[in-house]
Amino acid sequence: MNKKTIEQTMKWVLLGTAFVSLLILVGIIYFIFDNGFLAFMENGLWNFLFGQKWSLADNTFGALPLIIGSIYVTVGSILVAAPVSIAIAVFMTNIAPHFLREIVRPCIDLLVGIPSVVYGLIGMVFLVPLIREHLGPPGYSLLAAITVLILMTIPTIVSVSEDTLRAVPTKYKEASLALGATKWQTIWHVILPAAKSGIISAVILGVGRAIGEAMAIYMVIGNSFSIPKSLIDPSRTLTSNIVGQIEEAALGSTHIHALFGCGIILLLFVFVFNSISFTLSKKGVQA
Amino acid sequence: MNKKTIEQTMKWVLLGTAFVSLLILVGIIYFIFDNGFLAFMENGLWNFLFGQKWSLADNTFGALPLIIGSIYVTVGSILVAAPVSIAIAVFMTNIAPHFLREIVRPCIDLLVGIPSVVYGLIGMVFLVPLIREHLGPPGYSLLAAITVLILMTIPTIVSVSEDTLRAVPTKYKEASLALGATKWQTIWHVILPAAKSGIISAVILGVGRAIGEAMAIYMVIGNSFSIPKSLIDPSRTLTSNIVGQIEEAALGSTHIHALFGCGIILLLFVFVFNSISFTLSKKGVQA
Amino acid sequence: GCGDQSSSSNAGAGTTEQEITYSGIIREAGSTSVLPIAEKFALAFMDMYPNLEITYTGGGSSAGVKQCAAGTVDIGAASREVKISETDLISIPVARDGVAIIVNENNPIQGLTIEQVTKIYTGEITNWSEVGGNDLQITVYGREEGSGTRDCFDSIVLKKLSVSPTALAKKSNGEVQIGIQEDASGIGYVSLGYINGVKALPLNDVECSIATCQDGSYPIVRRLYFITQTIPSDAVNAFLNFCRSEEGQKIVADNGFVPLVH
Amino acid sequence: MKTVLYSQDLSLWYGKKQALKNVSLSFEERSITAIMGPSGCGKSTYLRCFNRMNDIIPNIRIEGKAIYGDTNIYAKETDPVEIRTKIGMVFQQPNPLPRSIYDNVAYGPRIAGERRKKVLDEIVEKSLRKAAIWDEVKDDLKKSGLSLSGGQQQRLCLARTLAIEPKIILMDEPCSALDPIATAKIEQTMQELKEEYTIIIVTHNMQQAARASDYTAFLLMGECIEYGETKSIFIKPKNKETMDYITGRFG
Amino acid sequence: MKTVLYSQDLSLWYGKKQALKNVSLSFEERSITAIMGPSGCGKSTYLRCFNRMNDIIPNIRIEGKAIYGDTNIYAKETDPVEIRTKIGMVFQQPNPLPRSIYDNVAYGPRIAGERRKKVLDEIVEKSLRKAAIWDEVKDDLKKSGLSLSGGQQQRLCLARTLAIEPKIILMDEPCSALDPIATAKIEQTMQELKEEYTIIIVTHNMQQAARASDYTAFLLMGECIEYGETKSIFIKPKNKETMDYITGRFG
Ligand SMILES: Nc1ncnc2c1ncn2[C@@H]1O[C@H](COP(=O)(O)OP(=O)(O)OP(=O)(O)O)[C@@H](O)[C@H]1O
Ligand SMILES: Nc1ncnc2c1ncn2[C@@H]1O[C@H](COP(=O)(O)OP(=O)(O)OP(=O)(O)O)[C@@H](O)[C@H]1O
Ligand SMILES: [Mg+2]
Ligand SMILES: [Mg+2]
Repeated sequence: MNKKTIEQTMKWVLLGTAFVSLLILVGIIYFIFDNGFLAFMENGLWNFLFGQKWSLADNTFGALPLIIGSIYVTVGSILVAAPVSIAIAVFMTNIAPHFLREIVRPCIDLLVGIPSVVYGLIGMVFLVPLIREHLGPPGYSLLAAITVLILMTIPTIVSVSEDTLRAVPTKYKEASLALGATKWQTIWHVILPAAKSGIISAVILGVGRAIGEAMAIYMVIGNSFSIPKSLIDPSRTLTSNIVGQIEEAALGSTHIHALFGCGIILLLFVFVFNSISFTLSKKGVQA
Repeated sequence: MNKKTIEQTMKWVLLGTAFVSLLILVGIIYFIFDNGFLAFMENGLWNFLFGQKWSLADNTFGALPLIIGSIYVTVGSILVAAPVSIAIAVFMTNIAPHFLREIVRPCIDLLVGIPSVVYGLIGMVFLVPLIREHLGPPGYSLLAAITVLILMTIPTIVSVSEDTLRAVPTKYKEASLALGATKWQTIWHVILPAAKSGIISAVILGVGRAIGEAMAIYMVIGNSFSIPKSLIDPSRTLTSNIVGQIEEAALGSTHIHALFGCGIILLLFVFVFNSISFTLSKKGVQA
Repeated sequence: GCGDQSSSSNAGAGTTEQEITYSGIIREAGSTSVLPIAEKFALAFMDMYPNLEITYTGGGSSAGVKQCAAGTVDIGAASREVKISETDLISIPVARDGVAIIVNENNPIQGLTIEQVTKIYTGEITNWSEVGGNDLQITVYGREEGSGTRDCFDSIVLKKLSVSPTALAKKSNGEVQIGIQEDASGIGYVSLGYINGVKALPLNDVECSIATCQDGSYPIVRRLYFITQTIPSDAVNAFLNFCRSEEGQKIVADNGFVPLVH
Repeated sequence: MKTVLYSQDLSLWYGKKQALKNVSLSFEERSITAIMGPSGCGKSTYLRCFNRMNDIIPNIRIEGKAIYGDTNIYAKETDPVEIRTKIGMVFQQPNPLPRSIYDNVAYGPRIAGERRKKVLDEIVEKSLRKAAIWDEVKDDLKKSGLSLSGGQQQRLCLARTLAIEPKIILMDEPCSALDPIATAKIEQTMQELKEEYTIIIVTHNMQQAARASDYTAFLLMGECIEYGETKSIFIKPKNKETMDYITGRFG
Repeated sequence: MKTVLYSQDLSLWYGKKQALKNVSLSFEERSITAIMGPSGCGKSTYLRCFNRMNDIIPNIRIEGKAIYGDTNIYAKETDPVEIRTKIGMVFQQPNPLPRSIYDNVAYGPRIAGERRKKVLDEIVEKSLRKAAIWDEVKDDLKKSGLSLSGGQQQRLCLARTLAIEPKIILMDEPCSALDPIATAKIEQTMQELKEEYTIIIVTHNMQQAARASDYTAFLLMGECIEYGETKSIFIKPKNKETMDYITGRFG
């Protein structure tokens, strides 16, 4: 039968697509590890992770300052961006009048599309001088990078969590309100838990953007190899390091392996972060 | 009353947060336009949009090749990435056995976090030589950029659409199946329409990444100023142009205004694309 | 001044060199052409003063100038002099550099004339067979505008002509080198220090080498500069003096660059 | 007897469609009033007006008055939350929250600030007992409320509302998915509750209305066409349509 | 009379909890069988077994046989889609699709390949008429199915199932939210349908079962404890529990 054939074809196309894509994606991970593990071998795992000196001339690659820089930047930005974004999303879905939502939502979608270089650009010509003037030189700093990331990730997190929040069935809301809960209690006890998995996805996406952002950070963080002691110190992240050096790295060199090594560490970050989120979300379901 | 106070405080904090954030975001858009409009003035709108010559030395900035490059790259990648991603998401939510989903989902979340430079790196050391060998030089090409973008955007779109698809109430699925619909008809006629708004958000996010990606594209597209005639021709996008030149641009110069002008065009792209998606989604609801 | 922030010195005027020690960090950023030699300078200088650390990041000549002006680095490296608009900075030549025209090692071409190179870059010649090579489309590798290497190449080779729009633009010497290394159809120009793994072509029958650059027979030569703020710190000053000293210039020669003419 | 709740010329529009037309009804303290009428006549809509659940639905317009005690329910200064703790509601379609049976019932008291485990345990057991579902679920209190059968969900939702001890309980067909025995138990609970509370119940079951209610109102196409003591309505309705409906000849 | 559908030792577990215990029942062609039993005894679960709707629920385990005609419903080679077009179902909780009334009813025929506007129009009207809701919605066919009242939704779902003309119709309390008049109309439709189709109905309404059904089965705690002709069961049940239930003394 014709209908049957279409069904079968669709099934196999879908299966095929999914399978091939997953294969490619596994390939990518393999590729990264394949190149990056050499960095651990060539430098020694300990030296690579805890060495403080990254020098092409010495052929020594210690990524500690980068790792610390990345952690500061990511954690710092997400600690602000996640709650703020969720607040905005809650505001838009549950409090703002309909017409406001109709205006704000397209703005958010627009902001999602602003290229990160543009954020970097703004950071460079506006934020960095501002910081330099008011908080002291050099302006290029952790603070600038974190601020840029916050601005970059908010639209993404808002957009995704707003969708999830809106998908929470009205009947849950009704149930809670009818039992005498205030709007806020309903949001807190019913809507947010029901939207939890989507919100966590949103935050994961946001963190992904934050951890993975390279160019915008590169433009404002100063890229010094020192471990920053305060928010206005310059710093360097794993990604900005890759961006800064990738063009000079020769294929097959210890240098490029070290850069891939940075990639692996980034992946581990993402992995650890995702696992934490996942655990948190499981926990919530019980409570 | 204490409870009342908390309520009130929360309300104002939330309102405040949302308001301040929106203000900042409006500020960003203003900033971009403020700087970018000068580009239209200084070069003449027509010359800026349709000029084919971009030269610092001549102080002439015509963005046509960049615009065309950006369109090709974005449209090309999204035409592949969107359907494939949706296929994968559908597969994961509706067809794959539970245990497979439990494995694949974390992988996808991990891939979401892979920094775009890493994708660029892989493109540069793996994809570009491959294309050069099999399809002819220079390898740096539209095709390479599109492929890299496809790989980059798929995880994002899958992740978000999967969440939305899972949020479709089971009772709709039951209703459709009980009326004699096959799995595929149910997916097509009930699940996808019900998840439409979320899927569109997912695609918007993906397109946002695609339009806005700079570094990864820069590394593989070749960055020539010519208008590409085939998929294996090198090209240059608005973003890769910003990345390539931002470091050389002096504040207040015609050059940096031209770069911001590129930013405006990018924003317009995003805006047009979002509007189309939005219209499409409205249409679907009626049918 | 930029040096005061990051590098401290306990040197007093008039003391002899032996007794002075420098400590802290000197940060450098800028041209990728200068990178190899800057690193060697740094290593040698750090050997002399173990408490001192010198870091270097790439990014291009303009980035070097900009960052130095902003005070994020102590020394900006550039393969061009500071422009008039970039005030308050001084440029100190520390080495010279030849710009080599390179092709893939498998390319049978044995040499080109400057006119041929010009025509290739302006897009007048598009096939290797027109200059005696295989029947193969030429892929032109160039640099982004603002690059010091490109400034030099444009002014000496292209003169007032503009580069063909189909030319690829790269952000660094390394990128051009990697590209040419793998691309049999490519032609590019890089700083002399980047010619491993690729073939540097003789121009007008003159081999591209330190010697030919030194004696002026090879046409594309330029100076490399360290840029500092007008009053550099003592440590930076000492470093700059070291670079320009005979010892320093020996490092230049040993590493594939052209020493300054004294 | 004292009127605790009444509506005066209450009209409601869904978009352009008028669902309630000038409904004026009053409800006596400590009584059970049954609201009857054919499907789609506006019973649920009317009930939802009293605890402002219609606020949630977009494109709705309400005119007229609804008064609880001295409070105008739709006045600007009225806090809907307070209204809802006083006027509880059991929805027509059971809507347990996606959490355990225990947490469903404990939700209301917890929201109101009750934290003591022992007190909560007591409230939960008492409420589930009154809703005639305790025996079925007492061993599975941790099970999700969503995994219950239709009738069990309905009783769970009733229990949940009883747990907040509202002054007035609005019940929208609380026994529609229940067997006669469970129904009888719920009716018994209603009689007990009546000692203290006021109950308004929507029902399609003539016998139930006759058995359990003191007053009956009859709605038709959004209008209240008859109201009176249950006995008299069932014996000799004033209105022809009511008569037809009761004797099964309507429509 | 011919048996068209039967189950043999059908057992079902939700996780570890057994909801059906060796239920063996057979259903005669062109008859109406009522399934009764207290809330939570497994009626819905049992009904859902026949068109494999339980497939969707995770952690479910089924043992025993369910046979339709010559087809083993749970055999590997059986296509559940085919089963579902033959065995239609009206769910306990009305679940209209989020689209217009018209599209809800036309969904089944369209899925089956019917594209002709005129034919669809006819099917929609006929089905809505049979479900006794045509008069209420005929002017609003474009309105969303979700904006209907509870009872209207229930009838819409019934209409939707009638539109695919299944051989067997499983109805899970199709009249629970309906007034007596609408109920009577639905029962009349059932009698008409019986001429051609087989109907299995879950109901809590004793009178309805007595009035409308030919056979009655009685479930208790997942077990079928009595089955027979409706008349004889209602007059003298063999089983004590059935007796108690019917006379309202159970529990
Ligand atoms: N998804 C589920 N997961 C776990 N247990 C369930 C699930 N659905 C139903 N049950 C349990 O299985 C038993 C039978 O449920 P079923 O829905 O078949 O009852 P029913 O006879 O239809 O009751 P009612 O008349 O209340 O609708 C009940 O005890 C119920 O709690
Ligand atoms: N959200 C809505 N949007 C538009 N119209 C609605 C909505 N809800 C209900 N209606 C319409 O308003 C009228 C009254 O609905 P209501 O739910 O109050 O009826 P009801 O008396 O409770 O019926 P039932 O006994 O079937 O539950 C119906 O005609 C219905 O179609
Ligand atoms: Mg109702
Ligand atoms: Mg049931």
